[in-house]
Amino acid sequence: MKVNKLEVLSNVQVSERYWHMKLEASSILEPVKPGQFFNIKCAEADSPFLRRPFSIYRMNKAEKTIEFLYLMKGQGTFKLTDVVAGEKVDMLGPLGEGFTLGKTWDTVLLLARGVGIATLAALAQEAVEKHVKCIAILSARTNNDLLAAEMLQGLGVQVIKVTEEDGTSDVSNVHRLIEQLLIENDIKATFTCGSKRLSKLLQKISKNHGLPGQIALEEHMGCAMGVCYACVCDIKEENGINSVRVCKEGPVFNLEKVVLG
Amino acid sequence: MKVNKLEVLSNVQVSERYWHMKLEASSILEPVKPGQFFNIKCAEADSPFLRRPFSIYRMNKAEKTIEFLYLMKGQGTFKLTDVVAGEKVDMLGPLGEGFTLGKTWDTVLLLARGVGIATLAALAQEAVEKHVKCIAILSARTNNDLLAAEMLQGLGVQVIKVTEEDGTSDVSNVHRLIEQLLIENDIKATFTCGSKRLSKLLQKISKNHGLPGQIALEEHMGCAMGVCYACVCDIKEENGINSVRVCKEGPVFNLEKVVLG
Amino acid sequence: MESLKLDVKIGELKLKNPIMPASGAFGFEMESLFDFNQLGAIVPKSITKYPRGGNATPRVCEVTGGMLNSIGIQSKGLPYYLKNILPQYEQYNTPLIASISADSVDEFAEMSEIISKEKCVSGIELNISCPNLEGDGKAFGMDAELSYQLIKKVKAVTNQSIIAKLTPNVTSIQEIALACENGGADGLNVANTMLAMAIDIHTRKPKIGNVLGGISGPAIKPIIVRLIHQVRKVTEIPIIGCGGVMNWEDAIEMILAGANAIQVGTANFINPLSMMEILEGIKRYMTTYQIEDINDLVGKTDIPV
Amino acid sequence: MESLKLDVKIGELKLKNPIMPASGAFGFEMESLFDFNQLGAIVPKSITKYPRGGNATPRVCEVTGGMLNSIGIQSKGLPYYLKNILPQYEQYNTPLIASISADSVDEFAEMSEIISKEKCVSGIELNISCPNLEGDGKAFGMDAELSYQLIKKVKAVTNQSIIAKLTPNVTSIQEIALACENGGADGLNVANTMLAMAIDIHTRKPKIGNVLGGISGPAIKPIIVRLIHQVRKVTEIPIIGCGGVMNWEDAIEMILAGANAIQVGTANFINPLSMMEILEGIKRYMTTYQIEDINDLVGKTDIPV
Ligand SMILES: Cc1cc2nc3c(=O)[nH]c(=O)nc-3n(C[C@H](O)[C@H](O)[C@H](O)COP(=O)(O)OP(=O)(O)OC[C@H]3O[C@@H](n4cnc5c(N)ncnc54)[C@H](O)[C@@H]3O)c2cc1C
Ligand SMILES: Cc1cc2nc3c(=O)[nH]c(=O)nc-3n(C[C@H](O)[C@H](O)[C@H](O)COP(=O)(O)OP(=O)(O)OC[C@H]3O[C@@H](n4cnc5c(N)ncnc54)[C@H](O)[C@@H]3O)c2cc1C
Ligand SMILES: Cc1cc2nc3c(=O)[nH]c(=O)nc-3n(C[C@H](O)[C@H](O)[C@H](O)COP(=O)(O)O)c2cc1C
Ligand SMILES: Cc1cc2nc3c(=O)[nH]c(=O)nc-3n(C[C@H](O)[C@H](O)[C@H](O)COP(=O)(O)O)c2cc1C
Ligand code: FES
Ligand code: FES
Repeated sequence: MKVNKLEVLSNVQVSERYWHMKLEASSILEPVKPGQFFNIKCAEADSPFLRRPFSIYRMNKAEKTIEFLYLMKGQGTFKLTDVVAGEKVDMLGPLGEGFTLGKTWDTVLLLARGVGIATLAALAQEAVEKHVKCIAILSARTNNDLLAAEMLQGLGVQVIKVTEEDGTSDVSNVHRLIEQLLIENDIKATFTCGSKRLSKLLQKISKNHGLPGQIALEEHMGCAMGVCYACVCDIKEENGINSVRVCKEGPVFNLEKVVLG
Repeated sequence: MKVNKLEVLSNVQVSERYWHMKLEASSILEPVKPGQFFNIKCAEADSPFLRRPFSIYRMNKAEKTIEFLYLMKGQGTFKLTDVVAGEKVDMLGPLGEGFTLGKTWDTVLLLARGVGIATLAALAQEAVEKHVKCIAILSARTNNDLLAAEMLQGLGVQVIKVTEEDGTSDVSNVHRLIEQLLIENDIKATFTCGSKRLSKLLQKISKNHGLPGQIALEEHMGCAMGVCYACVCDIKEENGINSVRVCKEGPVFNLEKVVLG
Repeated sequence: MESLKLDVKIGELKLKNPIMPASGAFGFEMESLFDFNQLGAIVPKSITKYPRGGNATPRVCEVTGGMLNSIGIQSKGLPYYLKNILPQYEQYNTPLIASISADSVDEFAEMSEIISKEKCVSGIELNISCPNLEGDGKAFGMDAELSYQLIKKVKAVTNQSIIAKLTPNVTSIQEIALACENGGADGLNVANTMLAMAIDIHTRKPKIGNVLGGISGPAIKPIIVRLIHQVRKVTEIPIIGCGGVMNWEDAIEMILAGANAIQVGTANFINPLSMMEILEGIKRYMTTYQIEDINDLVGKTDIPV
Repeated sequence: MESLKLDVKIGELKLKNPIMPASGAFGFEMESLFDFNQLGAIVPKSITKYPRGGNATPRVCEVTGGMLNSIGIQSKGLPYYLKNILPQYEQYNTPLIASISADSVDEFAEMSEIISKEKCVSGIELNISCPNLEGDGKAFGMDAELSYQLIKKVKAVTNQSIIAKLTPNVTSIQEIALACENGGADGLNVANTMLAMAIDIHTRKPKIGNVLGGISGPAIKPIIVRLIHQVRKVTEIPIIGCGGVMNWEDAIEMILAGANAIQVGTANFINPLSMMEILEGIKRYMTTYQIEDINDLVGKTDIPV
């Protein structure tokens, strides 16, 4: 972890609500893992006051670049869209614990909703590089919101899209879809991000099928460095329920152990 | 007075520390007088929090434009330099009472220091239009600071420059200069802005020579509309010393009556 | 929505909507900017019995998210006020709340009695919280017993609706609020500015001539929202929320916290049209969320149990 | 300048410079960012005797010029602290000030006594001002007599330098400051966060799980500067200024107001290098203005008479 001032190579709108930012990252010497994040100062000005956390969307080790995919949501992300190529952005990171791909996992299932797609995209990229077969169910409000996900298809990920627009995104339909995929494929592990309802579903299915799972959580953050205890979540351990920091022990947790409330 | 959102036609640096901004002003129907000012929102963002007062530097009634000359000083004026042509700037005004050119005043003396030059430039413009002979002593730290004043010469104003750089700006030298000008010219009135020391000098000289004088004052402002009483100064009246509002009763006052402290 | 109900009551005082200016940050000089008939109430600057010169300049300075002021209630005195200030507002059908500042309980009562008789006055706000006067920022509103006595005395000499403007610079605003209610206050203004200071590190001088000033603006809004919430917990009398309201979202936030009406001060300096824009925003919010009566929003924060 | 004197004393505690983190906004996790040996002191998060789960999430939210927090002092309890937290800092030659939070006067004394015995502890800060715990934001530091008793009891069981961290949520901080001084405090921290609240107008829920939170950051700086100024007027014991320091200018401003040392909290979240930058800025300022000893700046605001 350090304070990085990275030059923006591009910052473009990729769909109605989503933007994509690419930065020169040769100064980051530490390895950056899928599921890890950066805490970004969205504007040089005093406001927005706090940094905003964004997980890494893509890394190009050869090019020495990193990419983020972000949803225009409130003040911070609106300001971020104002940044233009050539400017520098202050990003603290890499932060937190990322995903782990088990050695024997040759086929994995990704279940992402909304911006969770950004988080899982980095994992998909690593999986593909490691020749792991990747099946991804992407859920969003509209097909437009999924435009940004096309990169995953480009990587060779098998993508299944469900949306409110098409009436395909309800939990029961996703449930059927997953069960079908589990029959058709020898899935070894599951990964999810972006929706509590879908996470609960995947937690249940993974448990039923005895599959290991991982989840990337989101929580409002103060420091993002593990010092302030703003971002806690509950984790079931042998000794009972522990309150741990999403920014430090997470944001990626064992799906089985997370208390989804 | 109203809230005007004016389009910026240009905003350029004219010397090391000075900037010049020109705006489309056809929506301002009220007459704008030299010495009046606008209270400008220097950035769309929340900070700087308060507006900043700037007196009108030039008006072009035919073109329907207004211009400001401003010194890069602190947060507000720094932000103002970021504004680019095509953007709109929120300016409340015109505000306050401006200068008055007496009907019989065919020759006038202007004594300006620093940004006071901007304020008196508008007056010089009106004077020249009314075929009043205008002699201006412009004082500044450096000759570079006076670059912005060249417009006055262009208008046909007789300009005398004094600077710290040249060692010509001390009060005693300016004193000699003025006395000399009073001998050589039939000066009917004096005007000043921008320096307490020079104002005191001109107050004394004007009194000695029985000349009417006017001064434009500056004071930190809250509302700039006359409602908050933040911006008061002391004025000698028959009934004693009165505390009046620079933004409302001023910023231009009778030089004789101002208590310069 | 068919018809939005925006009218609120403070004692006998009926306002057509909950938006009004904060004393000292509004004046007749703004008359060309918008129609004062659109306001819930008109609140002129606090008046003192005798003329006051006010404090040394600079009287304002900017801070992060706000400003400090220490005007010192510059005033031409009560007779001038009655003769020249109040009549300016007679032309409007908006009720006027006169704000009074005084040096003693008796002076508050005396002034209230005089002002009550003015036809164009519909309510009185007692500025028992001005931190700029003598005594190192102290104010009547810091003492519950004194506040009680003050309100009681005023109520004894007037039938006007009385609003006590509280100071936020206290350990327990609930205690002061209850004292004012017991004294007979018809409403509580929560609150005046917070006592503050800024120093120019280069000149090493205080940025305000009077050394201490009151901070207003968005910086104090979260503190004011908390104070409104606390006062609402202990009393049912109307609260006017005041402090840092810059837009309609802030106004709704204070209403949800427990305010029945809202005063807008510093925002007028930044955007002189803000009161009108706040009113429009409140109407849009009510329409979106199908709220027919603004009073139905008061204190309706969903507090977890 | 040849040599700048930056060292300050708080009781027996000697700091090589006046810059230290504020409790709760710093931790060993920041160790890769800068050299902790550069700090005036290390101040870990407040510790409680027993493990505490902390408050409901969300525990932080953003406001204009600052943030609210209501962590609720999540803690693994004193034994874990002694065994796992303190030893992390043993490698540094920077004095460590342990911050203690407790539910009763006796618990404060008990914990102080235990912590005093740790070799690596050089001072104790008593968090008598945390507004997040039980009782609607109330704190020990709101009551002068209680504060006096508390400090006195603690001083009786320890030789460590004791700093009382005051709450800004009081009518008269001077009264509390004097009570702490009389109780034997070696220094005063001015101050903890201000009690505040924010409401999401769309969900109508408080933005903080615990409803009320403490506001920190630049929004409160002018209030803290005023409090430091007021405390400095009544006591000569060292003051640690805390609240809204984002840069070296803010630190100098608080020193001019009367602070002997400075704590930096929220700024660490925005710029984790800010304490180092503040230290550099202070040195530049001293060089520019030919100040050899930082102690010569304390309280040196030029107040008009
Ligand atoms: C570990 C992590 C990784 C993330 N990765 C991505 C990503 O790759 N792409 C993406 O678009 N978004 C991501 N998010 C969510 C992103 O941080 C929020 O959308 C963003 O903070 C919203 O800021 P705003 O100012 O636009 O919205 P506002 O709603 O105005 O923000 C107000 C405050 O709430 C906080 N906040 C709001 N939403 C969230 C949230 N979901 N999680 C945490 N804090 C929040 C903000 O940080 C800010 O402090 C991630 C969040 C976390 C915790
Ligand atoms: C009636 C009037 C007309 C003016 N006309 C011009 C002009 O034409 N050109 C020009 O360059 N400047 C002019 N000024 C001065 C100009 O307002 C200040 O330079 C400007 O406000 C500085 O803002 P800042 O944020 O850059 O500086 P900062 O020093 O950071 O400002 C901090 C605060 O102090 C106030 N302040 C600082 N200096 C002054 C000042 N001299 N007068 C009033 N308030 C001040 C600011 O408004 C702000 O609130 C005028 C001032 C007044 C009162
Ligand atoms: C310049 C100025 C002058 C003020 N004068 C008065 C006053 O005379 N009487 C009063 O009760 N409050 C006065 N106040 C306080 C405001 O009425 C209001 O309580 C405070 O500014 C907080 O609201 P705001 O954040 O919306 O400005 C004044 C505030 C400012 C900024
Ligand atoms: C997230 C967070 C946690 C805090 N925890 C503590 C704490 O445990 N003990 C304490 O005395 N103060 C705590 N504080 C208060 C700070 O130490 C400091 O007094 C306050 O934040 C004001 O300073 P700042 O504006 O520089 O942050 C906390 C503040 C924040 C923001
Ligand atoms: S955000 Fe501070 S501990 Fe996670
Ligand atoms: S600035 Fe408000 S009266 Fe002049």
